Amino acid sequence: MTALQGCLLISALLFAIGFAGAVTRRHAILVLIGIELMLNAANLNLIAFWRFGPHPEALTGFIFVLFSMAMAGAEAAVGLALIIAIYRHKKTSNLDEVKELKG
Amino acid sequence: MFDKLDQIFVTALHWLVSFLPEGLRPFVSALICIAFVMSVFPGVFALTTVLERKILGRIQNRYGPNRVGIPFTKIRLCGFGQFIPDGIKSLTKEDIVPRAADKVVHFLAPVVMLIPVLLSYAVLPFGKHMTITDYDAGLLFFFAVGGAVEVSVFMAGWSSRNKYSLLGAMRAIAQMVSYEIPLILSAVTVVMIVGSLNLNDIIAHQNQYTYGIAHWHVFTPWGLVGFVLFFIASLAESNRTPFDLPEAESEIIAGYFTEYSGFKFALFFLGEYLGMFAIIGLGITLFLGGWTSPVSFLTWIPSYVWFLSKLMTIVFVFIWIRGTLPRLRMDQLMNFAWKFMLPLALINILVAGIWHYLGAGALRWLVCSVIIFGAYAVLGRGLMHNQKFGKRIYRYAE
Amino acid sequence: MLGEQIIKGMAVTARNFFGSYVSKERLTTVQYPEEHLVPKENTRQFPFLVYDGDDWEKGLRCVACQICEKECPPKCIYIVKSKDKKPDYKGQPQLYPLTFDIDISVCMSCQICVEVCPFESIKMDTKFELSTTDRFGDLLLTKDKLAKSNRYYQKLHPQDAADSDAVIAGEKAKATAKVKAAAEAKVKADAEAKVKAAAAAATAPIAAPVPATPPTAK
Amino acid sequence: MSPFFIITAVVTLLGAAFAMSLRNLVHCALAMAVAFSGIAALYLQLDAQFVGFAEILVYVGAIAILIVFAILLTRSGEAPEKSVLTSCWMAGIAVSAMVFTMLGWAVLNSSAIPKETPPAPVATVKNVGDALMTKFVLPLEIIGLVLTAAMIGAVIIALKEESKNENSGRKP
Repeated sequence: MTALQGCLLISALLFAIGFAGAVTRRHAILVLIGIELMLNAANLNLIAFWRFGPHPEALTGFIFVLFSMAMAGAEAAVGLALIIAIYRHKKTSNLDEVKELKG
Repeated sequence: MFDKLDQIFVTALHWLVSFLPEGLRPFVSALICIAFVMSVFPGVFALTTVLERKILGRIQNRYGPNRVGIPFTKIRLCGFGQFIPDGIKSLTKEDIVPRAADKVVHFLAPVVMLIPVLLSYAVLPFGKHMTITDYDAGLLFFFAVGGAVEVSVFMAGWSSRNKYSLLGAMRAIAQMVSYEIPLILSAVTVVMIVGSLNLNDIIAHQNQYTYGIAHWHVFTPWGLVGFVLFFIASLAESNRTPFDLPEAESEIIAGYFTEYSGFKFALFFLGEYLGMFAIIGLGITLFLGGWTSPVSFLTWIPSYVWFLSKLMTIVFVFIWIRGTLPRLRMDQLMNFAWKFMLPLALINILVAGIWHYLGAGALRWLVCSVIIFGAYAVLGRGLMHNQKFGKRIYRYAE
Repeated sequence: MLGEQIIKGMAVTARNFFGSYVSKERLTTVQYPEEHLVPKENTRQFPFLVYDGDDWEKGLRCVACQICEKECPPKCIYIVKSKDKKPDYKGQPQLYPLTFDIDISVCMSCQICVEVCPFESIKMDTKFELSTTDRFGDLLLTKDKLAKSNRYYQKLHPQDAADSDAVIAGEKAKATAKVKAAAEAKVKADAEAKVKAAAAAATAPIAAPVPATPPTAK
Repeated sequence: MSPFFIITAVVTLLGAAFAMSLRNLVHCALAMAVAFSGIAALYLQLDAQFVGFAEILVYVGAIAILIVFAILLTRSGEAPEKSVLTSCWMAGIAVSAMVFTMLGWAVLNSSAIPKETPPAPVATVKNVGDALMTKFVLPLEIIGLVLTAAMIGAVIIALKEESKNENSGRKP
């Protein structure tokens, strides 16, 4: 197994853990944490491909990860604002209870 | 001769390491560097606690601690042995953990506090060739590990299950997050001018002399403003008066470490002071020329002496401010960060750009000073006008 | 201008800081165990017993009248009267205290004992460093520890000591005058009695006894 | 694959697993911070210093704190009595296990993966800055715009509704 394969396996496991959490947990914030973990797994993939890929001097994967982090920040801010708004409205952050569209 | 004195620690390290086999050398030299940081800065911390109490005493027209000297002798050393009984006391005290506390998190919080603080010393240049790790992105590393302190503050506040702890932690985090922005933005000006995130490059840029005076960044308009902003923000980052709301004794006992005693409290205390030294060291590196001397004829003084003396001077100013200013209110704190420091830091970045592109000459001095002074006056007037910050009017007392 | 007042405040504290090294006014703390403040004339801490002369047992002014014991609000004085009288007993009920204890852990330094003492014998001391390691023994001051000479008192509170000396001298003078007067009166009365007796013996041997008051009862 | 790399990877994965399985939400958030620190350490070992430091700055310094604040604001710091899992958690775990097996199979059997390890590339801050300011300047601007929009949006969403919510939002 090469180093790249190891990195990819780790990131795949991380993705699976994040996915499992996001799908199985009830709490909205935990779903958000799961999504962040999945994003990070993808970032780890990008960095691994940049490191072991053929053209590291182009810095494509590297810069992509930076942008993805900025997006993750924006996503977390908006997602948590949504969760807080829902909590204020419905007094719950349990996703099973927030399945109706009407308020 | 003076060069040898200047490099004495570096040569000693190389000499020590040279006895070892090739493979062990980096590891052992890292260990020695860690031991150096772990022994020097806690020592400075111990002295600072006494110095702080003495200076505060003098400011309040009284002696500070002046009794304890060398134990079991009559030598008093002006009270500079005070930290020994203090240390013994806090280390032998009973370690109390509240019954409702989250034991694991409560235990981990002081450790998590100390680790990033100690890590941040890794990139600070204490002297010529005396940087532990010469990272390419040293400044970013410093700010990154500094951000991790907030997690430990939250852990301490939340795990104690005490409303004062939680309030203190929330205040501390809100304050740290707010003041991190002017802190980083004021450091960005230096990065713009120097063109590097490496702290040694930043010092090398300041280590030149014209007419015998060093090119410290603080001697330029943008550098002066940047330094003042950095200074204020670092006061807030290290929870010092007048920004010590997170541990305002009169309101919330001791803030996030209310429920800590004994060794863990000592760790928090140590972490707080070490964080203060680290951030002051960064400020020195960015604006006050690091280990360089201000005038060219004093360059023979060893570089680490310059670093330590600058550090202690700024620590003195910190204590002086603590003895002078009262604590701010939470809204004043936030107003000051977002309505005064953030705009001024942004304008300062603009000014640094103008400074860079106008080239050498009297014109850039004039233009930059005018812009900065105008911005300061306008923003300051805005704050004063708001009556949030201005003179308080007493309705009944007068 | 923003920050102006901060600079002013910093200047004030800086003045205090550096001034404390040069000016005594800016550093008023007295380093207590080594230095002491000169006590004020009116300092009063705990009571003591005054004696005249050199021998404290003989010269003790206290006559064990127990007024102070009765008046003491926290009841910290304990007196046992003697059965016999003072050697220089001059007619009044002049006993002396067999035991005179003051528990200074109870005493509240109210000075009432001093106010009520008619014999100028209990006064207030200025000593205050009375802490000991023995909680019961050393805080209960017995007669020998309480007795201080009049000279000590004169040094302690010159004005008050002079006043009380004057009172005692006045009383003494009065007493001697009284004794003298009594003696004279006695002499006179004796003479008169003699004369009368002689006269009575001569003139009226059946006369009733003269209701002359005895001179001492005056 | 150095032993350091494996240790960091194990710590990261354990942190992630705890972040997804603990009952107390604050513990989950702290475990998540551990996982992010581990990922930053992985980046450092993959010679991406800048990204590693940025990871700590963004994830541990900002997002973890943000999540913790959200947990406290929604009062979900205490462990709930009811089940923490959704009704169809078995299916979720099965799907994620399938995803992992498929990805793992693909990774191990792919022919596109280069066999030899190239020398460590240089990604100095100067290079990164040059790349950001020349080749990737448009994405950078767009990211700035997106971040501003996200910030404004988050503020507006989380803002208290002034009059409409006055009666319904507050419980007597």
